[in-house]
Amino acid sequence: MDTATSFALIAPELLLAVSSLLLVLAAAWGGDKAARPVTILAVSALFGAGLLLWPVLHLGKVGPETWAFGDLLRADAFAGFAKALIYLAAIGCLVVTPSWFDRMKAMKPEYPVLVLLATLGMSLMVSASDLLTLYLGLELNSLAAYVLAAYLRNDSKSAEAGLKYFVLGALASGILLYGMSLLYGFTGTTSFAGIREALSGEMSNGMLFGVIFVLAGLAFKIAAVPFHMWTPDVYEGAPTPVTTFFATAPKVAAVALTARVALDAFGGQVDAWRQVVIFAALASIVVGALGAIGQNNLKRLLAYSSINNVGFILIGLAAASVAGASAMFVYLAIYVAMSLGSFVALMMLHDEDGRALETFDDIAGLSTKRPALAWCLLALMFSLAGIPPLLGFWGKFVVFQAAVEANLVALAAIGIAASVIGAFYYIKFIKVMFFDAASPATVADSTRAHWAVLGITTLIVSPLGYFLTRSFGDLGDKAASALFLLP
Amino acid sequence: MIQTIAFYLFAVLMIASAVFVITARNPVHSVLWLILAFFNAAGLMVLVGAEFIAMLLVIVYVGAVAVLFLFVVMMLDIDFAELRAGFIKNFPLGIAIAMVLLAELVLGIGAYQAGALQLGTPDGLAAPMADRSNIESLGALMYGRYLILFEVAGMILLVAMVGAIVLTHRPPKSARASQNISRQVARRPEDAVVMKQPTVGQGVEL
Amino acid sequence: MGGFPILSVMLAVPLLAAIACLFLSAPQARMTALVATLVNLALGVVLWANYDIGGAQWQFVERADLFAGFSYALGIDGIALLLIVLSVFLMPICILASWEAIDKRVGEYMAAFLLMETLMIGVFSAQDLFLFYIMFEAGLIPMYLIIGIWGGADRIYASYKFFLYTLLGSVLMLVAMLWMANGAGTTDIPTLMQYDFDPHVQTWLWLAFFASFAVKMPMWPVHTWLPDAHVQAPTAGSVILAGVLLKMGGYGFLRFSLPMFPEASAQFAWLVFWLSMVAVVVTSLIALVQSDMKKLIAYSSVAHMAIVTVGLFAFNVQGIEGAMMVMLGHGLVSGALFLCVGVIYDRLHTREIDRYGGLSINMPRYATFFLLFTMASIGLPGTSNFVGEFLALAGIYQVSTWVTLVCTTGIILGAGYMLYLYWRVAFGVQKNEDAAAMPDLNVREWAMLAPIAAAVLWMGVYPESFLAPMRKDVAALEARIARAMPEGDAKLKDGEPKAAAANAVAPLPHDKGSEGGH
Amino acid sequence: MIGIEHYLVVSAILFVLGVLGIFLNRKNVIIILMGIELILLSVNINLVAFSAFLNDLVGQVFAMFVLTVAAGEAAIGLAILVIYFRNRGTIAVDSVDRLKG
Amino acid sequence: MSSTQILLIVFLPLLAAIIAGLGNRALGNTAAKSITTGALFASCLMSWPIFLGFLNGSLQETVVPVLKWVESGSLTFDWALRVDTLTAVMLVVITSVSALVHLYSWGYMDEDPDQPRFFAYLSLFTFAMLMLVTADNLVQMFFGWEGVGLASYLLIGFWFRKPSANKAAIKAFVVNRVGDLGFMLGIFGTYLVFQTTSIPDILKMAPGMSGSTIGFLGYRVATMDVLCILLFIGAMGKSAQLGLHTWLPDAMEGPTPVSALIHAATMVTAGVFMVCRLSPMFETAPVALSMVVFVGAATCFFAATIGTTQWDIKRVIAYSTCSQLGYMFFAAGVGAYGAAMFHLFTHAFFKALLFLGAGSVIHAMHHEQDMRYYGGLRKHIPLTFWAMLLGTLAITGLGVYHLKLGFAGFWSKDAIIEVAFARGTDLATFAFWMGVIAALLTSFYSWRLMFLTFWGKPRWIESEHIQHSVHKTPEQAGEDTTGGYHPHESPLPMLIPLGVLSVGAVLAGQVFAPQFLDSAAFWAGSIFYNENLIHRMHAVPYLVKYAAFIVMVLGFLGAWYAYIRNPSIPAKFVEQFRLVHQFVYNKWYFDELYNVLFVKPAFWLGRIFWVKGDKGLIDRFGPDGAAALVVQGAALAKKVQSGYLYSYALIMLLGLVAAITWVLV
Repeated sequence: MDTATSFALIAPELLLAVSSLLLVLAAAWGGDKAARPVTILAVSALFGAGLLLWPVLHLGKVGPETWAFGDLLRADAFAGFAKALIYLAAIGCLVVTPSWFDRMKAMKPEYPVLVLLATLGMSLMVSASDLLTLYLGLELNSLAAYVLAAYLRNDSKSAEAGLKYFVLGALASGILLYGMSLLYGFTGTTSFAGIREALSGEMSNGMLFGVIFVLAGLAFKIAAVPFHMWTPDVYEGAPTPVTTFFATAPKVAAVALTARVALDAFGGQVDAWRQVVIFAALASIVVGALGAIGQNNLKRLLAYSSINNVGFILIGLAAASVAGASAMFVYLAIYVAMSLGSFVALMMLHDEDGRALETFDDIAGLSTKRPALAWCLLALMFSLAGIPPLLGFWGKFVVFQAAVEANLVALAAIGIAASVIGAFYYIKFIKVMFFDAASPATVADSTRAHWAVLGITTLIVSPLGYFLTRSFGDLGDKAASALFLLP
Repeated sequence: MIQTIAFYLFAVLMIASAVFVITARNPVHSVLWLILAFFNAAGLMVLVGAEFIAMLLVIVYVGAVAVLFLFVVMMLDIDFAELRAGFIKNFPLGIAIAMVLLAELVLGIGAYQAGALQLGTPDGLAAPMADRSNIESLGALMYGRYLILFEVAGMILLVAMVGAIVLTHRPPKSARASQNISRQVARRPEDAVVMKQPTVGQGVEL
Repeated sequence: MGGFPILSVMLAVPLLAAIACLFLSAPQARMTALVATLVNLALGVVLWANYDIGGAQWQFVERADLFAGFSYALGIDGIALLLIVLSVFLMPICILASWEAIDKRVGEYMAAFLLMETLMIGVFSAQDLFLFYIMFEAGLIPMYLIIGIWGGADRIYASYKFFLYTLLGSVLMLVAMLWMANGAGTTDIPTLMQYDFDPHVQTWLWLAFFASFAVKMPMWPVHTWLPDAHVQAPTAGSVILAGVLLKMGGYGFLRFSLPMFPEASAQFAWLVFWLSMVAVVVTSLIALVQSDMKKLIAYSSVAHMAIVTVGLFAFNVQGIEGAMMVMLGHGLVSGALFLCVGVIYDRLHTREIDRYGGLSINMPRYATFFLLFTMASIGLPGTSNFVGEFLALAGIYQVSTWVTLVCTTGIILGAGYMLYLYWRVAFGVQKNEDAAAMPDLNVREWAMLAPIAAAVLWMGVYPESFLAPMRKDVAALEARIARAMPEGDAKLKDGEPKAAAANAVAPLPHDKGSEGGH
Repeated sequence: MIGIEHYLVVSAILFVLGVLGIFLNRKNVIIILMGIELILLSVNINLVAFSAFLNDLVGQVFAMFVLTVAAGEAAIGLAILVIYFRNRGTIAVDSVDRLKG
Repeated sequence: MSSTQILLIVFLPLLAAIIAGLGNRALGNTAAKSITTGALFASCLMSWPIFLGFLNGSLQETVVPVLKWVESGSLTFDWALRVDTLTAVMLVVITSVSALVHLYSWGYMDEDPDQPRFFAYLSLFTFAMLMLVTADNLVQMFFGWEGVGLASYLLIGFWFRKPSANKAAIKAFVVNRVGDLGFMLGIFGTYLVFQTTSIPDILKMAPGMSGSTIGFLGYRVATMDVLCILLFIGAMGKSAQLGLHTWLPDAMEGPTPVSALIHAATMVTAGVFMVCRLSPMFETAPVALSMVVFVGAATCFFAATIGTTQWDIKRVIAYSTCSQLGYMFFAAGVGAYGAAMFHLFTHAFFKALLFLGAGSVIHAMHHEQDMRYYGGLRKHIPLTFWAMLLGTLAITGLGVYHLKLGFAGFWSKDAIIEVAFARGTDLATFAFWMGVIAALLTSFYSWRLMFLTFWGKPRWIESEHIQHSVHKTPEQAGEDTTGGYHPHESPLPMLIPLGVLSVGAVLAGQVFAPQFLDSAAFWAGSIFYNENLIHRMHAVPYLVKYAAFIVMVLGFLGAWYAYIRNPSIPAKFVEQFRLVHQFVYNKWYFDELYNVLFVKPAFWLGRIFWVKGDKGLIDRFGPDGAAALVVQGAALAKKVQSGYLYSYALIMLLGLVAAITWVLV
């Protein structure tokens, strides 16, 4: 495989890298005034990168023809689908950002650049087929994320969020690295294919430790219990656009990466990690739901909700089958829409002075003040709760279907029963907005960008979204089949 | 024999300094212990023949990172007396877990299993070239097979740079430039003071 | 029907009207809702008229594969037909009942109701396992809103309880459905109804379905959401809840539990019997001591639904047809009773029984309707409920005399609490001036109650109209489950007939004929 | 030559010490950052040792990348620490508790 | 007898009821009354030819199908009207009494504001009763059964402002439902055994089943016994037999015409009718028949004892009814269904007469019903007096065997007593003695009623009702115990029925005895006719034939002595036998017993189940408990999320160590 082909394969990443470099210059040159143009350019870059994904998505490419730079990166259907989601999520997050930061005069051109760089990192993560690539992609994303979390540097909550994220994230990557080092030592290779081959025989304890450590490190990234502790604090403390970003794109990247590592690199030893994943899944569902119930702060609540949702995604992982992986993807896609929508709705909730309304008390009786917003949130919440006919149900459906097909009926039953606990707080949202008397807080008008994103996401989660399920399913199947293609 | 002695020397010293790093009351001392730990680690690496990494460790860590730490410690102007290292209340639990982890790592990885460890078998593509030095072999690998990752590492450093700047860089503020005398003059007590009439029991949270 | 997709149209009409209602002013929304529901009623009548009794088992079939796994498969048999007709019949009445009672957020209210109608029809006409589930589950949303937004003082608790209780029940069903789809390789309900699952597996599947349907029915002891939901819901909400939503549970047993898991059904019949027996006695006694009208009727619903469950698990034609008739009759009668409560609630804004009394004096027409529905609820022959209760109990008698005895006590207790209620509301002296000043029924209320009254009597006097469409389906069902039929305890053993009558006496030795006269 | 086990044990001890540095300390965030450095160091020892014993240079390349990232991480960590300090006026670990629940 | 005729007989009352009921005030009193009364008279006029036709043997049984009702598997039953001898007897009884009561009500209810409703109810009742007696299958019979129950409920509670009326109405309905439970189970069982509910089919097949056994409540019992006992329980409820009788006296809360029609002449005899209708079936069930005999005999005695102590004129007659129904049952039980039906027939005339007479008295006495406030009414309301006198003579059974002359009661009651003796079993002998004693008591309380009401001095100033009307207290009234109140004779519409019924009370026995008692041809197989038993009945010793007459005279003399000759006797008797009197006066404490056994516990249990069960147990540990658990879990989750970095790190480590431990172990 010559270098030119390799570069062609990573064209989206190249586009992102080049444009981020250029935009860094632009940012340095233009100062704060350049914020908006830089954002627009960043969105265009993401869009362009997305367009470059078309061939791989369309053709559902898998196998050695997608390997770039030896076997460091794979631009296969799996990566393509994940990247598409990531880029879309990033675009959504960027579109709604400027007007939010403008309210506190904190919009700077570095923000979109950092998002671009983080996205680049995520791109590498999902394409990674080597521990080195994985690590570097992950860190590229993480470092940008730490900065983004602390982005409102004059806000003590933001700074605290950044600090917590950084410390725990560094610890997690330490664990991950330690696991990688063990894997390297005991398998003699860093490539996923090699690891898979080495693991396919008898597992030594060293390999086992490596597997567990790596999964633990990745669990932190996807915020699975018990590596979720950072999530509520960081989601609450970080500026809302950043939280939105965290809840969407990196989640996709981390889940896709985990799927690739678990199913590809560790695919030969499913039984070694399945129990752990099952535990993490159930624990995430329960802890996420329980944590959310006690919350008054909506951002924090949604953070717990994301933990809860990760649990469901992990059920798909536990199935360790093509259907399971495909289900994870479908779930992810829907989850991104729901998450993006709910956070954008949250961003739209601020009073005339720009003060964010982010507690239940603030949104009491919202349905009488801002019916459209309230109805959108209603759809999003019921969707998150997985009530049909909203699209969130489809996500849960495919995941549990996969679990049942993999003979994990008990897991499915417990998981789905636990989802009822989750419904408890989602319907509290509805209750507060629709049943309670209106709070005195006035809700200021929202910008068109917010409306657009909210509208699109609501349409996606609405029953109309079922028209997407066929494409989601196709893409998910293609992506999943890439994982189960032995090298 | 000398190798063995050197190994134990470096290992013991490194671990001892690591212990001091996390127990020292003064962060400056911690940084200094950290530097010592790095030096010893570099020594260990030299022992296995990884000279380049050992040097790199010294350069990067001691030369850059540790200094950065020192710089920040100094810059933050912290009252160290206040920051006496105290251990948390669930110290025993923490220690216990750490010990369990250690025991599992040591025993579990099989360091003391009968016989030697069964390491993996590399594909041989990245074996050190017989007639080249460690640094040459590394260089070939780095700028050949791992070129793209090398570039990515560059991006990471870029992020670190941009991030650090975004976070800490403050536009120079001149007190004079921002002074608006007419506003100061126009300021009236009624604009600045608000009479609140707190009722009994409100306003104070005990 | 010449390929006219009538079921789809029936689904679409209320759905489109619901969307329209969201954007209309209050009077427009009311009128839209009424027109839409009337159109659907008309379509329902057309559906009934065109249903070929004794024809194909599944009629008006529509099928389109949608997305992975799901298919849009509609079709009805006689059982579904009747429940659909019940739904479309009650809907315009619900709209009328809300005409004046609902004055805030009318558009949203009507939208919720119309959506409800779509989902109800969807539940009864779905032929795809998951389509059924979606429709079944989606009903929670509008009902949650109806109770929560337009409900009474304690509506939050009630709406939560309703939502979470029923959700918990039905999610387990989803897992079972997934398993079935996986195991049988199809999601087509008619196919699954003929599919023989391994009896061991049936046990689990049955339990999962039971969790859902028992809550929906509701069966004791998972019934406690119902009184709360009923009491807090607005009148029309209660009507739909009692009239149609509860029937989804029974329909589920009929469509899934029995035909798909006959062995497990037989295995668990005793569980059902026990729960039902307890329900009949306990909830009837509880109804006796209620001071809130709606709560009383709600508890009576639980008791009536217990008759449905025993009838269903009697494993014979009478039991099943009886259960269906109870469902239909109860749908009408309890709906009508809630409407009756609503009528006076609208005037006095209280459901406390003690605040009323002597309404026969100032509201004689109202009292007449109320009496009719009370009697129907008691199961007086000639009204809808009698036929059902009689058949259901006759069916269960063939299985267990004990169960029949206990369940039949329900007719005593039922008479007790309903007449006690009627006495306190309509009879006695007028204790409260405001209650005494209430005007009698107006035209709108007449239009609500009279059709139900007519239907109740029709069903009681000539139930053949309702029995005929389902006869073939019930027979098919019975044939399907016959192999698992539990043995009855009333087994007849023939013996040598006695030669003479009990009071036979020997003729007089010296027969004097009728000599003495007297 | 010293066996690979020895290196592994040393690195394991170092790893645990680094971890201990993170959660046995409640006064000073900087110590935590140093704990992280210790963890990375232990990883590097592992990688280099493995690399040597496997006769495969990938481990060393990996170690080099880890070093690079560690530097970047330190920079960012310290930057965040600085702004945290600017906001709160302290870097005590147990003051970092505004966000909870 | 055309089918149109039968249809008209049955459905005219329904039509009238619907018109009068729905028309109500819009229609006006007179119109409503005319329509209903007219319909009833029309029905009545069409019924008599049928009866007479059966009497002379010119008619055969006919079935008129009306409408399909239910077809569920093999369980089918349709609406159909079946007329045979038995039905024909009931038809004339029902339509005649009903028509007369309608007419009577013109006068009695004249001042009531709610007359259309009343007449509608009356007609509705008649319709239901007709459906009952014309039923071709058990379910339609049940329809009529419940229909009359409904009408009874409505009519007892007609004055719905009175709490006592409401209570009585509910009691009547609910107690009847207890019987209905038996009836329903009986129908279910019958269907199970015979696979049909058609009465003729069942009766045809019944003998074949007489040796079979069936499971019931876990026991294995004789099929026909259990079926008949269940059905008989239904009859007990409707016919107010011992145990399920408590509703009947309370039912007197209803207007008096109602008491005459429903609670004397027709509805309460439905049970007897049912046993007779199913007599071939009962004849296959010896145990059930024993129960019928025992219950009938016991009721006959028990109700009579209570009748001797009551003061309320209507209650006395009500207990009398109860007692007379007992006669009918044990007659049926010993196999003399003809005698039972005959007593039913005659009883309808004289008991309706007595009730309507009592109504006339009450009407005259300004709705005072307590006999202690009557006295000397003979002169004030002579026509009523004469009617009542004839009624009393009829019920006490005045008649002389050797003259072959007697009032209606003589013919029917004496036949029952004789047949019980003739049957000869222990139980039948017991019934015979009970019958004799009851005859004594009947005579006593009937004459007691007459003497208290029509003889002696007026005592009515003590009555609050009368005081109310004359505005005087006993003190003001002075010596004249009338207080200036002058009872007035009832209007013509009330007197005509009295007259007609008087004729019936006098002649019914005399005229119809041969057919009812001795003619198997008359019954034409519509009931089980026991030829041998009838022969034995006629062959009983003369002492038995005269027993009833003797005790009747004794009863009369006793009453005369205690209430005319020496009025202080009753008080002394009460003084002497306080406990016995209290027991009897309080109706054997049945109401109290039931209150303690059923009513109170029902409410108590209901409350317990509600508060302790639903709220305290199910909700507390179910949804609320789960919610509380979840909230506690949420609190815990919040607590764990302490905000401290080191605890977060610790938990991560904990997870890591746990995972490693898990996979290692």
